Amino acid sequence: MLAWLRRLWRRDREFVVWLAVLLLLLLVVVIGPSLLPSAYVQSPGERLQGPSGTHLLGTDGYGRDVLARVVEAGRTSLLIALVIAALATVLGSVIGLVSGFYAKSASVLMRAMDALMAFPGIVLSIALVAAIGTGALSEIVALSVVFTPYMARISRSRALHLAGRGYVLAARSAGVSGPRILLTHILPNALPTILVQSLLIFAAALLLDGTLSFLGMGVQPPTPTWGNMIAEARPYLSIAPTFVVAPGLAIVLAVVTLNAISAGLRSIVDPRARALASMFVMRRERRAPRRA
Amino acid sequence: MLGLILRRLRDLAIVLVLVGTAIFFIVRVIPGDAALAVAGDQATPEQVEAIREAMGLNVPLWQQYVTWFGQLLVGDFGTSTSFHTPVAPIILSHLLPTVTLALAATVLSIAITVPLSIGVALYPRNWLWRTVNRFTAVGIAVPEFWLALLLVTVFAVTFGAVPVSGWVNPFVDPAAGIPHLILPIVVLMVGQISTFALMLRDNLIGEMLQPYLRTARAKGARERRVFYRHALPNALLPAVTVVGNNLGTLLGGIVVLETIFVIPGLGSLLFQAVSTRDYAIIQGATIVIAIIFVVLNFIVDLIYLLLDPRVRVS
Amino acid sequence: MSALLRVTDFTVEVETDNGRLALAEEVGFAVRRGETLCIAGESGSGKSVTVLSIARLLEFTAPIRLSGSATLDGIDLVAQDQLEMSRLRGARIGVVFQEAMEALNPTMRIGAQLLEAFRLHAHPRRGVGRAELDRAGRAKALSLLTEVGMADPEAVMTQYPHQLSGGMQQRVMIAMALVGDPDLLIADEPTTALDVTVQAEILRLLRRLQRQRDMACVLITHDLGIAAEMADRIAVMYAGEIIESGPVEQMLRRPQHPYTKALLECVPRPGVRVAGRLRTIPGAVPAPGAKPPGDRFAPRNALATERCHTEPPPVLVDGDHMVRSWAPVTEWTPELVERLTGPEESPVDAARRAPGDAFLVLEHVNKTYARNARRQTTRADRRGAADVSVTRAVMDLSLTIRRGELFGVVGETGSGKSTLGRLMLDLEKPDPGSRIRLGEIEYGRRRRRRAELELRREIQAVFQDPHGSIDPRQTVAQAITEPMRQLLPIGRAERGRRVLELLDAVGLPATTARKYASELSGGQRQRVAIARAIAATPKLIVADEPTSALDVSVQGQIVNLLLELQRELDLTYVLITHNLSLITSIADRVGVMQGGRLLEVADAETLLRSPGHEYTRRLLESNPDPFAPRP
Amino acid sequence: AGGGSPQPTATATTSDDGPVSGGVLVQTLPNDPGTLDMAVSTLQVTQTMGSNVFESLFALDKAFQPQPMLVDSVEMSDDRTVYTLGLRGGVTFHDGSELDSGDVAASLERFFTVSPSGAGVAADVVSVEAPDPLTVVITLAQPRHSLLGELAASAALILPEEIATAAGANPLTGAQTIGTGPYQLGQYQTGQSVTLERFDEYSARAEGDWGGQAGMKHAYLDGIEFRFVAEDSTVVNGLTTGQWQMSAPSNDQYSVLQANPNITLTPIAGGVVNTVILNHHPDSAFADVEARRALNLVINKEDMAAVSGTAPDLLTMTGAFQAPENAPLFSEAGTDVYESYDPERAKEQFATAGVDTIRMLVPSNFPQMVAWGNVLQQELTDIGLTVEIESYDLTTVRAKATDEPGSWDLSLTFISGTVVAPPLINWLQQKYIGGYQNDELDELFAEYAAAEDASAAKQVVDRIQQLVWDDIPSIVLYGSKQYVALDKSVKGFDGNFMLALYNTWLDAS
Ligand SMILES: Nc1ncnc2c1ncn2[C@@H]1O[C@H](COP(=O)(O)OP(=O)(O)OP(=O)(O)O)[C@@H](O)[C@H]1O
Ligand SMILES: Nc1ncnc2c1ncn2[C@@H]1O[C@H](COP(=O)(O)OP(=O)(O)OP(=O)(O)O)[C@@H](O)[C@H]1O
Ligand SMILES: [Mg+2]
Ligand SMILES: [Mg+2]
Repeated sequence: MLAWLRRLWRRDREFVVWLAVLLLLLLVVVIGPSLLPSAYVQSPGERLQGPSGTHLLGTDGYGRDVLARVVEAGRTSLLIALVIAALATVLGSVIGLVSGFYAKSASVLMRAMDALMAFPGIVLSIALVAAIGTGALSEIVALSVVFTPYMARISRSRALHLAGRGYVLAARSAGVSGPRILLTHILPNALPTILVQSLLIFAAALLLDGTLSFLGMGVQPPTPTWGNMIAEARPYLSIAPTFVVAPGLAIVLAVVTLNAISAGLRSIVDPRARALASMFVMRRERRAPRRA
Repeated sequence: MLGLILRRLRDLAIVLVLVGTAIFFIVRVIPGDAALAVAGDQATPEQVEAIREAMGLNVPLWQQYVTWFGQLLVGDFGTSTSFHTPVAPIILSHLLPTVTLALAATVLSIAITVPLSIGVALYPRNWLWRTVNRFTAVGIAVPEFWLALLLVTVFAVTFGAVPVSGWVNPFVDPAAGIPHLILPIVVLMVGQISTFALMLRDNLIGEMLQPYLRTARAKGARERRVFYRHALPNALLPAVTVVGNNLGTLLGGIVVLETIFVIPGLGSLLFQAVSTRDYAIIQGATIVIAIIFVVLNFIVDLIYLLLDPRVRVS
Repeated sequence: MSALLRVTDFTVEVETDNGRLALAEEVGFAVRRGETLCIAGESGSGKSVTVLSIARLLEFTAPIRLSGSATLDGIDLVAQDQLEMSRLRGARIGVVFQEAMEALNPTMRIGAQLLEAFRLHAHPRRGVGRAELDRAGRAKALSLLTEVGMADPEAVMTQYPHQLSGGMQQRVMIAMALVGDPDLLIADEPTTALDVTVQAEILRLLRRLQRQRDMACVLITHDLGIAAEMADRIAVMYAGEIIESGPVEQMLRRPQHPYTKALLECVPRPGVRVAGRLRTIPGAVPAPGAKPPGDRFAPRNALATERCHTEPPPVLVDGDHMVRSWAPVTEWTPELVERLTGPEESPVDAARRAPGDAFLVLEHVNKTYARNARRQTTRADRRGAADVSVTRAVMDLSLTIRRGELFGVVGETGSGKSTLGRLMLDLEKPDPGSRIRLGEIEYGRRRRRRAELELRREIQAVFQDPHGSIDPRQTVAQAITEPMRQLLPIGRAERGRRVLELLDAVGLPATTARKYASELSGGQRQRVAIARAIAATPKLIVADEPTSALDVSVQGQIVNLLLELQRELDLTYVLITHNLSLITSIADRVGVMQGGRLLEVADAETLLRSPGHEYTRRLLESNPDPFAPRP
Repeated sequence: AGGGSPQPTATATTSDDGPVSGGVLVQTLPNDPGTLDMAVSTLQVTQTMGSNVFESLFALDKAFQPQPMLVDSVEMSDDRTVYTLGLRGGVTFHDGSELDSGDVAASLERFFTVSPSGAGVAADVVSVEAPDPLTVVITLAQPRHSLLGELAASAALILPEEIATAAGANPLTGAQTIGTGPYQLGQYQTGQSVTLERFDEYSARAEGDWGGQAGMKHAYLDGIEFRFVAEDSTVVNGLTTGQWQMSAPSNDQYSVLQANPNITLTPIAGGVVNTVILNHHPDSAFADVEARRALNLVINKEDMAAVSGTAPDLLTMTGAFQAPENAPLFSEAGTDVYESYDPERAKEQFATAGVDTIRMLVPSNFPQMVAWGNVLQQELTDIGLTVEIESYDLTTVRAKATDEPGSWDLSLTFISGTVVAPPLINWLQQKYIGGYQNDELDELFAEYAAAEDASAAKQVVDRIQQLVWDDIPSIVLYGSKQYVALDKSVKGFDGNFMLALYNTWLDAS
């Protein structure tokens, strides 16, 4: 593990740094609430105070500690986005891999995926949430539906590609059944791609969760999410700007981190991407050639 | 080529029918209806029922579906329960702001992204490269609504440089209209530019590794020519499709920004309709958004087809 | 007479994360006008790196450092800046690259690409307007296209690269290299991706042009047959060094370096029937980072002395001939050759393998593909291609494979060889009306899993691509176990034991079992693939180009392994290949395919002596053979 | 094409301090009801717009007493069952037609069928007759003390006869928006804005000192534009940058805006009564009066008020079901119950009532309701109850409450503190989502209707208020006033509870 990390560090410092940031984020979100004041206990007498020693980021409209709420919101938002990413990944990759491997039989599914992709994500999720009601569960359902097609598309093209590889043909000649090939050959080899994509979905879900919560269609207060905190904070933008700025920055940080890790992972998985990243392109022609 | 277009059109039609059906039923599941929405808090169930009947909302669901779909086929989106007029013209009148924003943001973003990415690809690892890379990483991660709030506070409220919100048709009254557009477009552009720049940079660098550039050099072409005449056009070609792929995000962003900036576009129409439970409008607006999305994607693909001989001539 | 291009002490190094790495070292050679130098050697030996660095083309895509000198007509190319080089390239140096499809700009018309080449060096002079220049360029392009053998140059001018066949693309590449009337033509494996018949035409074309224009030509190839046909002089590269160079006659007939000799011996000779084994070189080409200290070839050289292993050998020059060795061999005896490349059993009569009864029977087999179905993953196709026309990959093919024979299938690219293989393996469903039967098992009728497994126990496969043939996420042991688990009624422990047996049988150490594909060389992977194929004790093995991605020296090892296994396990083979020399030297019967049809089936000798079909005759004629008498 | 941000430009040229004519005032409203029809739509936004356009036979003055508006004379028979109303002559509708008794009869007919308050009146009405063009005779089955007040309701608006019949229960469309008010509908851009224009043929009453909605109305403004802006911060930003001149921002903005010298804050007359609605469905926790009392004990009304962000000067900490300014209906009976606060006892009472879970339906449109919900949740959780919150927009809350009547225990609302009769308080009605039914209350309502005069009526009101705090159909949290924020150029606005803009003008200086 340590050796692996060291190797990684030598290969791609930035990636390791982002990994550390993610770990830190998770750590803060997991153990933070037990160190900070309660994110829920209201003290209407201490509403909308600016940053101070006791309340590092001030208090909100109920006199709750904003920092504690940002951390608690991180817990909710990250968890929800994670569950969404997980669901979309599982659903999407099953649909994609199956329809890619049995190329002919499954175009119906992909047509349905196309139809889903014809809605801009936010519009589809608004419609779905409006229909099935607000709350964490509905949001998870709605956003999973939104993101599944993206995963399906990626994993399908991956499966199409893998289905022609020699080892798949060899497995078929060895009498391995279709489902088993999917499980033992296609899935493991598509996994890196799926993982990269699922991290992107994680990040995108975080953003969309922010937007939905902001529009009041996500998780409902008093449970904080970054999005609904910003919505709650809107009226106070001029009085207590930290209240708006903090959760927004948290979203940006989390999304940047996830995207960076996804990109780093991609460059590990796909060496070409790495070659691209480290390419140097145009050279000065009027320079004396380098001699050894 | 023609057959290809026809097949795409057929697929498009299938997708739109699915979209329409889906949205019809999704909308009906939303609790509450137009009668309840207009009656308000003081009304009694009898009164709501009376209004419901007057609005024709107590017809069986399947009957509503059949009627609606039949009308849709002849371009009739039905009648709005809150506007009391046919939906099609309403949607049409709300189309302009949305389309203006989408086009302006896209065109401006491209205009900025292309030279920027060229700079980045030409002189990698210098300050520009680092700045752009950081900007794109953050730009993709910033929630539009949040950025909008901050920019409004800083530029509109504090400095009063631009209006806080609202919409004036910039084609009728540019002097008043354009300032209203500045903030929403800037917010949209942040995301757009980041996405485009990232794609274009990857495309360009990928293209710079292509063997045919070696051929060009072997012919005696200088780097400038190799880059501008060979690598750049070929890198820009597939980037066209990025514009299409990103359209969903863009439209989504516009929908949210319209509510923040009080712009009478499709997005705010949709929100308004959800709160008044105006089914005809919700359905119409969603379908139109889906159509815009699908059709523009189709057009983008078509442009790509036309531009790229690899696909065009086969 | 002084050389046009003189390369001395030319070293190419690349900067890597782990420091500098020499890719080519102390290379030296000279080419005169009107002369062709062939640089031959196995893959990875540094051929491309050397010549592309001479043209100074490599440094755009890799952090390269050069030393030594390469003078073109007195100009030291290594000392020029790229601005100066861009004046030389195209005008004095023309380059033809390997994959023409990739080397041409896909979005520019052929005409535009040729015109560009012209304009880059034809400067408008006083009195000559731009329009006039363009007209001149057009005329030049058209005449060149005609010169390289285009039937309708006007039409070609308006086409895009992907609309042309591979051969035509390569002709365009050549025309483009000639636009500036260069003195030196560099061609990096210009025919590798082409069919032999097309290859022969391109080579003839190159030779003609070179003679007519009195160009100096540096031709890279890994095929000594091509070198034999084209070269005035041959330089053989190994692990970044030129180990021997000299006039073609001497190089082919009296090579002094063991490697040159071994390389020649490895090439199967068409018509010389091998029943025992092919000659091979043990081991594999070392990677740039892992070059042995002394003579680079010493570890694979059975004749190597102690000194060869430890000290770099001297360069011995004798007139036109150069050899880098401690112990050049001037007189090759059969014993020496045998020590170097292994024993070759005496040619046995083809009848040695008595034909058995009918085993695999194909009757009126057809296979039609919807065109483009294969490119489903590309964007354009996802969007639904309208072109519904079909490809008939296999057409009305009837064939009987007999028990115990080695049946070869040859044919050009796209002739349907692989499709036939997949049909035989029941990995693909033939069109209705086709009948395929293996022993008692009818292919189309099997529905149940038991019947399926029954078939799989009989027939197994080895595929071409050594990179794709083993799942990168599986260990070698897992890969080999897979068919056993499915097809053999044996337990875990038994399977584990058998894995080791099989590894031993294919000549791999037991430690290989725990390795992953990425840790193996191409030849080792193919050995694993073979072990997997024989794991479930099949009777018939279909091998689709099992050696075409491998170097000649390794190719022999794999073929020997196949032959050995056939003897031991009593196997029947269907061997698909495009290598005519190879197949005629080992197959009992050969089927020739073209455009989905099976043109003829004959035993190897008959085929060579009196080909029954015009196409077969052309194939045989085009087949490059270093042992054929020089024209 | 949209209207942009027209800077109010006063065109008139009169003196410095007096009213000036001209200019367009832009007022923001949080949402678009889709109609100005105050009969069908009971929403506050509808009233705000409609009150400039429509008039009723009577109107409430600043003391919330009915005064004649379209009528000139009222005669009541001795048994208080026959009212003969003489209409004012020379009143014209916006479409140019003249008001006559036929219009009134048809409009009242519509009022009786569509409006919630009309339905109450209808129960007592025997006939509405129009013996001659300027006389309307209303015959009742029994005396009804609140009749004139009820006829003063905005829902009892008077329309031309054809329109009243044609519209029926449908909300009025733009073309049907024809009233007798000082402003007429210009353009209705659904979802965006509504513009009103001055109605030049408006015939005003002469009484200048009645206040409220009653008496003389003068349209100084050339026009009024209502802009629909949902977002509170946008509303405030627009106000501060002068994009609009009048808005009703959320409570929290009060102190911010107060500090802004360019903005005047005006409390709105009357006020609202903030209430926890209790569900009386058998499946509800609050079907049991013990649980209702327990809930009252656990609610800290001060905290509720604080968390709503309402400025102290706008608060009235009373448990009355109507605002203090609505003197005829304001009663302090039962204050002791309202003021009692004892979580410990509440805990015991909940236990005896066997209640351990409370299901809340919280409308998400109103920040203060969300806030109450949050505080209430905490208070209940603190005494060991489980609280399940569901939060939806108002329409959904209503739909859920009606469609699944047993699925919730409490919800939140605020009601107008200025209704004209106790039966109009929605949470006292059986038909309301809470489904409260109490025979004693029905008798009191009957007594109220039969009351001979104001003081008799007031006594009944006191008894009703007492009953409310004894049986607790719903829990009044506190009373508060709403406020509007006005640009300092807005002059003459009296804070009338409809936010009607006649008698208001824009001062250019
Ligand atoms: N940019 C680079 N960085 C590091 N190693 C390189 C680079 N380019 C080439 N090499 C290595 O240099 C060695 C020689 O490569 P080269 O392409 O010259 O071989 P070749 O003789 O042309 O073989 P082939 O027949 O496969 O074309 C190979 O091992 C290759 O992996
Ligand atoms: N899965 C497929 N879908 C569509 N067309 C196919 C498919 N497989 C093969 N073809 C087409 O069938 C023809 C025969 O292909 P096949 O791969 O059998 O040729 P081959 O003789 O093996 O060629 P090569 O020497 O290049 O391997 C080609 O034109 C090819 O494009
Ligand atoms: Mg090479
Ligand atoms: Mg093949």
